[in-house]
Amino acid sequence: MTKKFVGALVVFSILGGLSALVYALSNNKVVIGYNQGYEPDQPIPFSHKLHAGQYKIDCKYCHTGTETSKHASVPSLNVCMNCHGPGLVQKESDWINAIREAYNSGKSVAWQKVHLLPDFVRFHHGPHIKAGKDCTECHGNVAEMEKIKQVSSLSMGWCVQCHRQPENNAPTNCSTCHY
Amino acid sequence: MDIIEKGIQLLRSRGRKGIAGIWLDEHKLVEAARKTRQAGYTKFEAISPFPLHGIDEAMGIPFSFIPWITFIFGLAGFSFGVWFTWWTSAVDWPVIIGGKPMWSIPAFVPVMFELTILFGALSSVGALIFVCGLPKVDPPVIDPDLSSHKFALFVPEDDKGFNAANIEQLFREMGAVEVKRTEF
Amino acid sequence: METQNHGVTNKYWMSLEQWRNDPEFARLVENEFRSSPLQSEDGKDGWARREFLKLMGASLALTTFGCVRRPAQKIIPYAKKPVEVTHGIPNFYASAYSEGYESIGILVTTRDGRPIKIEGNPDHPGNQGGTSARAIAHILKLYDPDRFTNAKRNLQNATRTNRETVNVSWENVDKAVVEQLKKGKVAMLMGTQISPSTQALIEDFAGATNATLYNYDDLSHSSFLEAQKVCYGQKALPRYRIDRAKYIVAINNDFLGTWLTPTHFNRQFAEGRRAMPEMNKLVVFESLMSLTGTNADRRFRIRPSQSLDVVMALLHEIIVVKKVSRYASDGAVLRMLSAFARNGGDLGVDVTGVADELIKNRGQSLVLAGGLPAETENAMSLYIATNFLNAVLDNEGKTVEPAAVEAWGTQRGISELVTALKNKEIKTLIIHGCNPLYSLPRSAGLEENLKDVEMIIYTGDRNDETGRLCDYIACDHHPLENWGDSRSLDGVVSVQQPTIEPLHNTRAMQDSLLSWMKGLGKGSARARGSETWYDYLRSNWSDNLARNTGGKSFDDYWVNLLQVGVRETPERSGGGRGFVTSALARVKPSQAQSGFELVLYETVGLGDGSLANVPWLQEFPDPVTKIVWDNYACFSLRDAKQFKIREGQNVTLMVGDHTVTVPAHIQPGQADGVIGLAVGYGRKGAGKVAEGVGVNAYGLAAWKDSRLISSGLETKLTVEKTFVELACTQGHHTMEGRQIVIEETLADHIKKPGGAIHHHPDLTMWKEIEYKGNKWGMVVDLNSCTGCGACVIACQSENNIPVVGKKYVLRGREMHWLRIDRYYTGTPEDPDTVHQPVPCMHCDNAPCETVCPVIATVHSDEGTNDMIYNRCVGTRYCSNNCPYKVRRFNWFDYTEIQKPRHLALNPDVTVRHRGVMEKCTFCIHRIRFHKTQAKLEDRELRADEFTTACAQACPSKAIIFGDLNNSESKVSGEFKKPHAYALLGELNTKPAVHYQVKVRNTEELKGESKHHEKGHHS
Amino acid sequence: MIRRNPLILGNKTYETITNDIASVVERFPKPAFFVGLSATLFLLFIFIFAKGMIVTYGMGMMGTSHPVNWGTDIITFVFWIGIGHAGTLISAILFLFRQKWRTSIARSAEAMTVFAVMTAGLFPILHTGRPWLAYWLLPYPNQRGPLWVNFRSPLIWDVFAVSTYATVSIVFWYIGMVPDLATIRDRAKSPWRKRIYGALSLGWRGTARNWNHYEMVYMLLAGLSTPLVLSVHSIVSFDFAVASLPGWHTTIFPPYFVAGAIFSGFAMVVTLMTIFRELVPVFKDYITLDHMEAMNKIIMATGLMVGYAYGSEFFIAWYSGVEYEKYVFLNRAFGPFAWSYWIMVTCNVIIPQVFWFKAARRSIPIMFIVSIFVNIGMWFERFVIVVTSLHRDFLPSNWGTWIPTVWDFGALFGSFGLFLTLFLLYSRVLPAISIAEVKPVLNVGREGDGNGHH
Repeated sequence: MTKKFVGALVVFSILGGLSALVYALSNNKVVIGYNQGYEPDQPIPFSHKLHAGQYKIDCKYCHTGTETSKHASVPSLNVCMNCHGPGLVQKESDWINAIREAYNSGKSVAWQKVHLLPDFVRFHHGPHIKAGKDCTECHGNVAEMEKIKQVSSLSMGWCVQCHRQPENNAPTNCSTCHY
Repeated sequence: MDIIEKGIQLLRSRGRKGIAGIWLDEHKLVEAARKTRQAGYTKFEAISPFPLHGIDEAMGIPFSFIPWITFIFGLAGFSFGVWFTWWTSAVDWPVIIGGKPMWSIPAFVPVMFELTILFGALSSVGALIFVCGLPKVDPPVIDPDLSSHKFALFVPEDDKGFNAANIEQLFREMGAVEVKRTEF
Repeated sequence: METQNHGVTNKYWMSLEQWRNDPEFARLVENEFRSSPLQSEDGKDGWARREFLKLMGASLALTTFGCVRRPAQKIIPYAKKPVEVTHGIPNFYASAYSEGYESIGILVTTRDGRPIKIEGNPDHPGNQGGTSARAIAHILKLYDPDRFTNAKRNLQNATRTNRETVNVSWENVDKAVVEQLKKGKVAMLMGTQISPSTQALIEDFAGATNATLYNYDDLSHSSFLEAQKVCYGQKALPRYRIDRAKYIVAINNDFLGTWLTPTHFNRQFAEGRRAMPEMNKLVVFESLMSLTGTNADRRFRIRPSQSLDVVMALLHEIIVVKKVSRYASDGAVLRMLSAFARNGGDLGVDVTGVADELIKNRGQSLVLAGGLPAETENAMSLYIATNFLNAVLDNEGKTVEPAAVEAWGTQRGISELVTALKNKEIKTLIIHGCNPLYSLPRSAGLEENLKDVEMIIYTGDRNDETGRLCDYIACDHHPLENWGDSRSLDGVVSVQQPTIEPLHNTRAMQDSLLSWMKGLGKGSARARGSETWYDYLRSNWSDNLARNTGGKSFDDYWVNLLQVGVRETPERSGGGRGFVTSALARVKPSQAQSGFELVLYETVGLGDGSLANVPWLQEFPDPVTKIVWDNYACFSLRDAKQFKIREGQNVTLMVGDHTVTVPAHIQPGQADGVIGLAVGYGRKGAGKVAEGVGVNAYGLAAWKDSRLISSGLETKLTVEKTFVELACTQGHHTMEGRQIVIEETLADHIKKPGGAIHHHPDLTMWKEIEYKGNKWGMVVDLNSCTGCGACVIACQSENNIPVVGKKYVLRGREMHWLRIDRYYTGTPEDPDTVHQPVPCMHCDNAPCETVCPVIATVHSDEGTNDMIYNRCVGTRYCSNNCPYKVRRFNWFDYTEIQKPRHLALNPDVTVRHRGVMEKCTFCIHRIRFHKTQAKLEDRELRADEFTTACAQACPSKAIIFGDLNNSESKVSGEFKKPHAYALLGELNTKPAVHYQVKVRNTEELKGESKHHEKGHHS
Repeated sequence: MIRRNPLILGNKTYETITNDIASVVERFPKPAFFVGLSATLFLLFIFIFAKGMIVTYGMGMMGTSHPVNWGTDIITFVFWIGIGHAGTLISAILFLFRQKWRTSIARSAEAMTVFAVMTAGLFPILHTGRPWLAYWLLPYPNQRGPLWVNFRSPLIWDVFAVSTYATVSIVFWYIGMVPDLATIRDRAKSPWRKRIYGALSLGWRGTARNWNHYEMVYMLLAGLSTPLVLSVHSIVSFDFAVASLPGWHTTIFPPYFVAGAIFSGFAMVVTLMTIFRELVPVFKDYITLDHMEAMNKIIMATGLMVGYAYGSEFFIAWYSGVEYEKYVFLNRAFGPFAWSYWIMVTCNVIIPQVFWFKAARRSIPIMFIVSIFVNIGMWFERFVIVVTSLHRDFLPSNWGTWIPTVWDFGALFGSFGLFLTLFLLYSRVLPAISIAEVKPVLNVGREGDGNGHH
């Protein structure tokens, strides 16, 4: 009895483990090795929660390339200066002063890249925005984020599952993204 | 370590007590087996270094059922091949390749065929291992030469109407060079 | 900001000038490159090659291992973003490329402030969007790692042997030069300038310093110009209207490959080819096999010393025998011609037929001669006779138009310079735009007389043959970094504008002249009033060159001009010129030669050799021989057989007392008794790429009567026992009777276009896939294609195609996605030639796709055959199964490119990893870009909205690309024409590339296809 | 009834058979073994070094180029796969045909199969540009969509065929060895040897009921292996036959390849067995001249088939009227690689004709030399197919050539190091002749034998 039980247990646990592995590998929500949840410290603790959440500044105010370019692009310092320029918002903060100094001296800020696609993947923000996708669908609720965090896996399967939805009418050619 | 120990326990064979006769001539053994069977024993075993001609019939061993396993699993392999090539190529992500239809059956035949063979072969071996109770750790050995040039019959004690004296006598009559009480 | 799509409006490229109006601009530009890849902190360019500037002109840095994730990258945005730069979107600038007398309008694609590609400017009436291989490739000279990054001083020994080269600041250069200039006795040795403003500035400078101007070109047209002066009284290059000529005779003249302005000529010639049923006819008399010769409908092989005899025989036949033209009654002319009554007989060529046809095409014919192979000792006679022949044929004013502007004419020749040097009349010499110590034979005596000059200033960008003898290297900008303008032969003036801040601490030659003038406190009012060369240029335009401002202010005019790149009104003058018959007195018979005659020639790839350090051009298969990375002595088949010369066998050529040892190449179609050798090779000090490639053929040229004689040189030949392997990109040179390039005679073509195509019935097991949206396709018109190879280099530039070097080309590993196959038909001694560009065919039934195990090459639903590099495992099965063998494999890691050449990479095209297959993508990145743009603008893709790099570059418009499903697109019509066929159509691969038959304007074809001689299909 | 020669010489008994075969495993090897092993290990080192360098620096180190994208690696792959076929043929097909003489050579032939397939299997992986990604050829669930494989590609068929073949061959070989391993276990003196062989033998006891199932499974495996072995080389031939390349695109390839595989495989068995007989003299009683002669007959028969295929290819090329086909075959015989074609014809068609003479069939030196020639010839057959077809195909502009480098030779000769090392080790640690199978045929052909007629 015990012997059979142990035997059955072994067999079932092997089968179960295999199925779990297959599920894990094929399910696009459970991902391994895609930096999901990456949340690095930035050189300047810019708070999206404050800017996008509390002050409700539109994403595209700073990320200007979103509708036109492949790159949404991180704003240059002159965009910061639109509000934080001399005599404007937050004169006394150390960080703001640091930005102002950098701007005046023409130095750039080296931000940590959070959302990183491999070089062989061509992603264009424009059509996605055009198709009415909200920024949060991929980037998560940035308005709640003190620090930017990679919410989605950005794996190929993650891209494809959305492209496959018939209502999105999106191409699934290999050359849609790889060329 | 515990698990390994348990695993070894699982694979350890539990010997049955019984009586064994040893022959040097396989033809005599086959005759002895026939006699033993005629004496009403059913659970006895013949041990030989190579498969013996006629022993199945002498011992009343039925035709092996393994071909059915092979057939069923071969069929399963084939069906899996059909389904898998169809599902991956035509359903899950159809891609235009060489202007061919998504489910290009002729091109998928080799895969279906190989899966048939693979499933059939592995299932047969699996079945063999299963029915022979393999693998076993240190199975009891009646005589080390039984895998070389000697032949043995073993009647376990729990066989119906086990009578050690009768068996020993039968074995001696049939030309056994040695009869001993042993475990197997 | 006018940064819009390609082909949408004529304002889609922008002008730097627009920013210039912004006072902030200068400051912005200064900062622009602070975070440039050239100056990144750690000196590394990071791992991401696709986007050098991953975000906003940023440099990348790999952070240390053990970080939260790998790979970690940084985003470094601009501190102050220039308003016209949007990361990820290209900017186009209209500019000009000039070389010798050729000026073509170009568009420079820049990404994040880096020029990455040169394309033709469709608004330029001369090249109309086409370019040349060299124009495209000269971008790599910008990123040449061997360029000087600073002004240099060569510390010379007494004998002018370079002791040491040191950096010198521009201030010190200026100080030293101005001091020197004050001593007077200044001379300037200038290459030909076709820039009106630079000409003006140079003349200003000469006036200010009392300098003597001397002119020298590495590829000189001086005798040609001299002949023009003799014949017409005007030293100017006429405007040849090849597009109007129905009958073209070229005598040792490679107008399609190298002569004067081949890009324009290619366009015009192709227009004449396409003008059915009145297609033009090209007859070529030549010694070597030139690109023009390969396009000939009829070709005669002559020795260079016979060039004149051919023209004279034609004149004799036309005037004396056929009594055509008014000269038929001119006794002096008849007398002179009687000496040349050598048609047939000892000329070896019967020109009667050509003469008859010329007579028939009077007024719409054209006779051309010129270029290195025509520059025999008696070249002047040839040119005069040719001019006369055009006059006789009434071509003046029709196919030959006079130039509006004389050739830059105030200078003297190099022999005067040598004389002046000998007389110690020169203390300071400024050399610009030429490389005389490379291209002049020693016998010219320049080098030994230079040592007495106190200071030589050279504006080259490296210590090349000339530079090493000079004291100061005042290194000039690359044209892409500099302002300028140029005037093409058809009188079109274009502006050249910088597209990048200078990469290095170089200075425009013109700025140097201006600052020296300032140092001297002399110069014209304009020079004195100009802070920079740019100011000078602008003021010269405002005063002299602006036309049709249309009431606009000059500022507006100027901005518009920079956007278009071309001044709308060309400088032209109509009417014919009167031929001065007395010029005929200077025609002297050529000496017949019996030994070997050496002919130097210019290759389409390297030209005069100034771009020798550009790897693309070194690995550019010569359009005729298909050999790369070498020059070689070309022999005819008969001579090779007679002297037992095999391909690659070294031969020593001796002209006078100069010898050169060079491998031999056996060239079908070459005249017997002639040896051909290309110039442009054998450079010294030109850089790592050019070093050791080939031999300097100029060394064999003769210097006589102040002229470089490059043809008909009497040569002694010694055959060596050693061999050099010549790297030829083509394995076999005939079609083996297969249906590959299909030719038709003009008569057959008019009767039934495509009648020569043998069609095969297609059987298929499958239902064909339907393409509902776009279906990309291409048509290559073999009749228009001249084989110039601009498409090959355009593709290389567009698609980041690596260069592998001679060693691996020998193994067949060149990487060109688009190659041009060249086949000979007929007898090898005197063949016809065809060119066939072969890109990926994007077959609907692609054999490569079927065999790829990992779905790395698949079809998109737009009919393109996609190669997915990141999925490729590298089995190379696809390449084996490709009937066209267009696939290229990354045998090694080709991504390591010497800096800063990597800046020329196109960020839209993935740089391929070692071990993956690659091939033509139909410029899929352009398809994606334009489809995305259309989507963003809520519109459908327009027909012919964009095209591939090859089609765009093609000067003869032989390649048409577009949407086959769009009935408005040009390609959809051409694709289905009866004379369009699929290459290897019998394999039923259903290519998306169709070829249109090559039409030959002859009675019969030299090579008939044996393809269906057995008639087994029908 | 035809009088047969005895299958086993030297008046053996069951006990002496056991002793003869098992003692090879049990005694410490002679110095000669170590000399041989060092030689093969040296070759193996060359293989590892060559392939290591190629993987590190790129496939460009080998002679493959454009348009000859396949070279030594694929040729050698097909060569070794072909070698493998003889083992399965002997163990499975001859088993089904009740050829009792197979028993004494079946084990080693199967071992040869396993090692040859293992060697072969490395080549398609290592010939790729990015071998570290070769696992992408397996259709496993993944996070790319999931993205599957192209089941239309013959290379995927190869993956399935070769891996199935390797699996089934190993299982077949191993199952056949289980009773013998039990024999060695039972004879073992040292506890470690007992433990190791005990584990390897799976605790086999040799009861009649087990033998009953065992024989059934053995027959089933033989029955499954037979179509499998035919399919494997057919599928390998599809790599070529399915392509559109002239010289590859032929329907005759499957039977032609199978015949060639058997041909080369038997040649390799003969090569190995002639050496084996000399190294272990007692095996001469088991692997007799009769065995060798039977194999030589098969070599000759398959050699004739291969020769027929060569001829028919030419005929079809001419008869088809396809200009590309015609050219390819003329080019094979008279083009720049004609030498390889004539090496192939000489080695595969002409030399085996000596086996028409009985004396030659029974002469160990002659058969050894012939078998070596056949091996060389069969390598060149694949060379001819791969290289000469590729180097001149449809468009003459693409024509090119193939120039081997030192790394090609390293990969080719090194692969023998892998194969021979494995085979040498096998010959000392596993019973090289099937003890349990030889015993039932002990009396075949013996005087006064009553059981030999089965």
